[in-house]
Amino acid sequence: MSGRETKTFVVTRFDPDRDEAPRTERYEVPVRDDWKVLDALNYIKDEIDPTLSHRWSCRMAVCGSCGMQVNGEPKLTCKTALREYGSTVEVAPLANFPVVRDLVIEMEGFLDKLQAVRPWIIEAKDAARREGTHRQSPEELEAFKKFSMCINCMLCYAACPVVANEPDFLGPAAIALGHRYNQDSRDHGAGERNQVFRGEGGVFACSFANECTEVCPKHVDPGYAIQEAKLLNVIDWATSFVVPRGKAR
Amino acid sequence: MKTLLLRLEPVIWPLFGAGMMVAALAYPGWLLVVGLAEPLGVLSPAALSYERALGLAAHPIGRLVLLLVIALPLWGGAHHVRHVAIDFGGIARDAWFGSLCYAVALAGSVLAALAVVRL
Amino acid sequence: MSARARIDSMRPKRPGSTRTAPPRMPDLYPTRGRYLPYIAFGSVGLLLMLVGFGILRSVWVLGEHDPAAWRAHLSAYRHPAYIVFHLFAMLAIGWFGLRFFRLFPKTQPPKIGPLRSPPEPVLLAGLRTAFVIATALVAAVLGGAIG
Amino acid sequence: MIEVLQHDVVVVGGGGAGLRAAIAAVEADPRLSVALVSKVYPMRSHTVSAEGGAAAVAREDDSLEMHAWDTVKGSDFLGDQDVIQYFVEQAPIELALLENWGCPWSRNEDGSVATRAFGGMTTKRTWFATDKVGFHMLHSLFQHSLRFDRIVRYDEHFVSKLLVEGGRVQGVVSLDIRSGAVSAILGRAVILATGGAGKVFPFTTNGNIKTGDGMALAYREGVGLKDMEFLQYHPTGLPGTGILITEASRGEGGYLRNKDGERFLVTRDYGVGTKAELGPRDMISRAIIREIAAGRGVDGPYGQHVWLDLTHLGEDKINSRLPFVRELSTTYAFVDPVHEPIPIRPVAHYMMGGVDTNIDGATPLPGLYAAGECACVSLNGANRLGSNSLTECLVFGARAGRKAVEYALGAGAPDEARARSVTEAEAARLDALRGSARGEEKIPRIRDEMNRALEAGCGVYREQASMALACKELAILQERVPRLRLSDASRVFNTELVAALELQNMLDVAEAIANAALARKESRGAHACSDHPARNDAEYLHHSLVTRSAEGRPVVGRKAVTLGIWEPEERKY
Repeated sequence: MSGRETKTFVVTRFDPDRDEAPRTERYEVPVRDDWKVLDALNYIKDEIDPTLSHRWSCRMAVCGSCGMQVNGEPKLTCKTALREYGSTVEVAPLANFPVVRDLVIEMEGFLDKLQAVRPWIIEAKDAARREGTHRQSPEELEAFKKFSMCINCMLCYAACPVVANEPDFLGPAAIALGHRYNQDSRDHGAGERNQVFRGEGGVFACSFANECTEVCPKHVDPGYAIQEAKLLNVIDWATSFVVPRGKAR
Repeated sequence: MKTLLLRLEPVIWPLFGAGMMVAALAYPGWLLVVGLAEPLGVLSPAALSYERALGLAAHPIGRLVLLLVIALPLWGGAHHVRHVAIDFGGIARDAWFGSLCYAVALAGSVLAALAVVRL
Repeated sequence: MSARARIDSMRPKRPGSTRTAPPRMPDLYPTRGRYLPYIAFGSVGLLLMLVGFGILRSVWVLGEHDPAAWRAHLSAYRHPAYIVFHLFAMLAIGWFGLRFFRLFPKTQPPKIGPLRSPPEPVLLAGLRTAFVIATALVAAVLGGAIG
Repeated sequence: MIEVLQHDVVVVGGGGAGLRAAIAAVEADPRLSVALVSKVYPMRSHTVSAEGGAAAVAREDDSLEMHAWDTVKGSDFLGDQDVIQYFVEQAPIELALLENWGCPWSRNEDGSVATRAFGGMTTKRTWFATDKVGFHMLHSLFQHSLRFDRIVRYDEHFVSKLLVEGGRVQGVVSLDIRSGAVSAILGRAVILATGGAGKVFPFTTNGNIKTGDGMALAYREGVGLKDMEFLQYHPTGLPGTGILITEASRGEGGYLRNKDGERFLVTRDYGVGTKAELGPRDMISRAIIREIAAGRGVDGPYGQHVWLDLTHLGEDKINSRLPFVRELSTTYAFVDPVHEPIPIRPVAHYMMGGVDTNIDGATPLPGLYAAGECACVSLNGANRLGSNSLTECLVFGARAGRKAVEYALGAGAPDEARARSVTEAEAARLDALRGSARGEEKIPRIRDEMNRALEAGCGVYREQASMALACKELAILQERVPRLRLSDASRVFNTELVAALELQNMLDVAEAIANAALARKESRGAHACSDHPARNDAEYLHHSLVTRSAEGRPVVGRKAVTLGIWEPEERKY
């Protein structure tokens, strides 16, 4: 291959059928200059060790399945250029998650939290059957657009200290998604969602380390979403004494 | 206890925010003067003399400012301490430890009110 | 390998169909990388309480209405331990304040009802100038320059 | 012990079409239980990477008839005109529904949904959400589907076989990738929505999961694959990675330039007329290949390419309208489109062909339905217009869902005993395949040879000789597959076993493509033959239909095109 440099990949391996606990293996990989970490993992699978298991699909940082710890930091391996790393690269499964096998983590816990924030448009109780589309100004769209860019890659869960210490914390992505719907001018479910946001492991469990925003590959800024949700929930809680349980937003 | 803490969160969080803001704005100045300048003798002796200090403190605005400057940062500090404890794997004991922190802040706030009233 | 996380971290409601390896803590947690300033920021909370109670004690002594007690109270602060602590507290709380100002705009939604929040850089600059003015004012008042 | 799970309708594939079909099924009859079986979590489906937009009539200066005509003309008159008529009528309804479910469509100042220009479309009718339409559509659909507890999801389950009994479909055999367990998921109707098969090509915009599983499942049960020779090459893909640079970049005013900076689509006649960069995809792809062949291409690490120039659009327009294009070019081509042109070349993108279905999404096999890129309801004929595909997933996903429910309500209960025995046999086959260290063939070797054979045989320009060679090479590869060597014997998350099953699916689809292409001795839409450059309506105005013979060999037949009010005419822009 054209002048390919070799890098050593220290990859965490775990197979419940064989291993009592995770172990690491070293692979020497001839890498191309424009390769990402994922290209190297696929080279290992094809050419060196076909038993390596990892999730990936789109290879263009939009499907969110290839999140892993690269040199200790949660990254999308399809977007992480090997140019930025030295001769040794450590690849491990995402932190804070149970590991199913090799670099594959257990995702069901994340989906439970996603479901809990009711991430769908909740029509007003008396809404007539709608014909055609809502009117929504570019400004109304701007209020939630950033929070709708989440690709569910879970890097924010791997970086969040509260996720590490408080198992029932909803977590950055789920709160950002719930907040996305609360801020959508077409939605009327803020009252329902705020009950969840003020419940066990809700928005106030967040101690604002802002790591989620630092590691988010899609600039969703979940840290901002959670603080916004906190303030709006304080207002919603306060107004709930003044205004009987009516329009919550 | 946990549910009580949960229900109080929407009250505690604004206090926490206000406490940080007040501390950030007021404490450096206070520490500079009372903690450093005065003990090192840099100030003119009259600055923190008993008469002047009492005059400033006993003034209605002085009383209110002192109450806020003492009480709010206590709540800010309590919330921070509670969360650092959780960060070090303390979620299991958070029910009582968190309550203890806020109890201390509450006690401090009550004492502050008394202190300001008896000036 | 980083430290082991809680065994039930990100555990699903319905247990998975195969044995899983326990979760690991984020590698740099808690005292490396960006986690260190986060933990330090939280720990300054203890300082806030200590200084808060310190001010309370000063006001309490003032409330004794006994000039001698007040003078003794002030002179006690001349002890080197106090001076070192107060110096450290001032620097720590100053750093704490500046970091808090960077986080504060994040709590402002674009609009609260009719009110529109100022853009982040403007808010940040405003907070920093407020910090300088407030510190100067407090120092001036306590130091005898004003009032 | 084989687990048998009972449902009324089984949807295979969790992308745009699959999710829409599942939602339509539970909305059609809330008593029904719908199984959504997908080999990846639904939000990873390849719908997520669609960028450009979804077409539907929205403006006053537009009409259903114009949208229909554009589609018929774009399809080079091979699209069934009754299907196209139904499609254009339903399109605005479906996109409005998606808007009600929360899809963040980009907006005009007055709050109405904005539309933009797209290749081959006479007016602006492509709804968009900046340049991540597929992503927003998929997530809106997935999040909307979370509210229905009647939709039971089987995530990361790989369907390896259809259960066919008494001449009708009664469920699927599914491998739980997580645990390695094989189970039967029964249903009185099955809807295939597994997407296209781009990975049969070496250089494709498609993700790793696009291996034509649904097409192969149907093909192996005797269902024909229609119009498989029509493979759309998207003009603008990044060399090396094959990542798609959306056509919207040209819709927003981007230019294509050769090595001398010349806008060859304007200065030379490539049949796109005044439309230039906004001509249909097949014509622009051919124009680029001919520019490169004429020596006016640019050399790069991955072969020749041309330039897509956005520098004159300005940073603000790029950031507001094409943020994802900027992110992709800087991350994967190491080029910032605001300041430098992007290297691009034609890349295998979309399959017009697929499982043969009628307007209801029903295949000739009772109880089996298909929708989306996996199906060929024949909306797109010989060439699809950009932004029709996402809308097709919604329109025909919904229709397949409703029609499958109608059929399921009338159909008898599945034969559980038969299903159990067939599933046990399939489980044994998979167990034998897992970690079968006996053979000597390696998956990546066969995959690379398949890719090379198809690239040479069925590229942008094709010849009888190159297509015949591809057919022969693929037939040999089919014989080598049983001697595959698998070294991962673990039951848990065995991605090597999944890759082996996907390889078999890809080979079946690849053979169908090559043989169908060989049989069509004319040039039409995306199928361009240098030795048969003219379109021959007299002999070839029909669909191709590839079915599997008893010995497992592809047999190419025909199927009539449903013409309508428009007579075939020369396709000029």
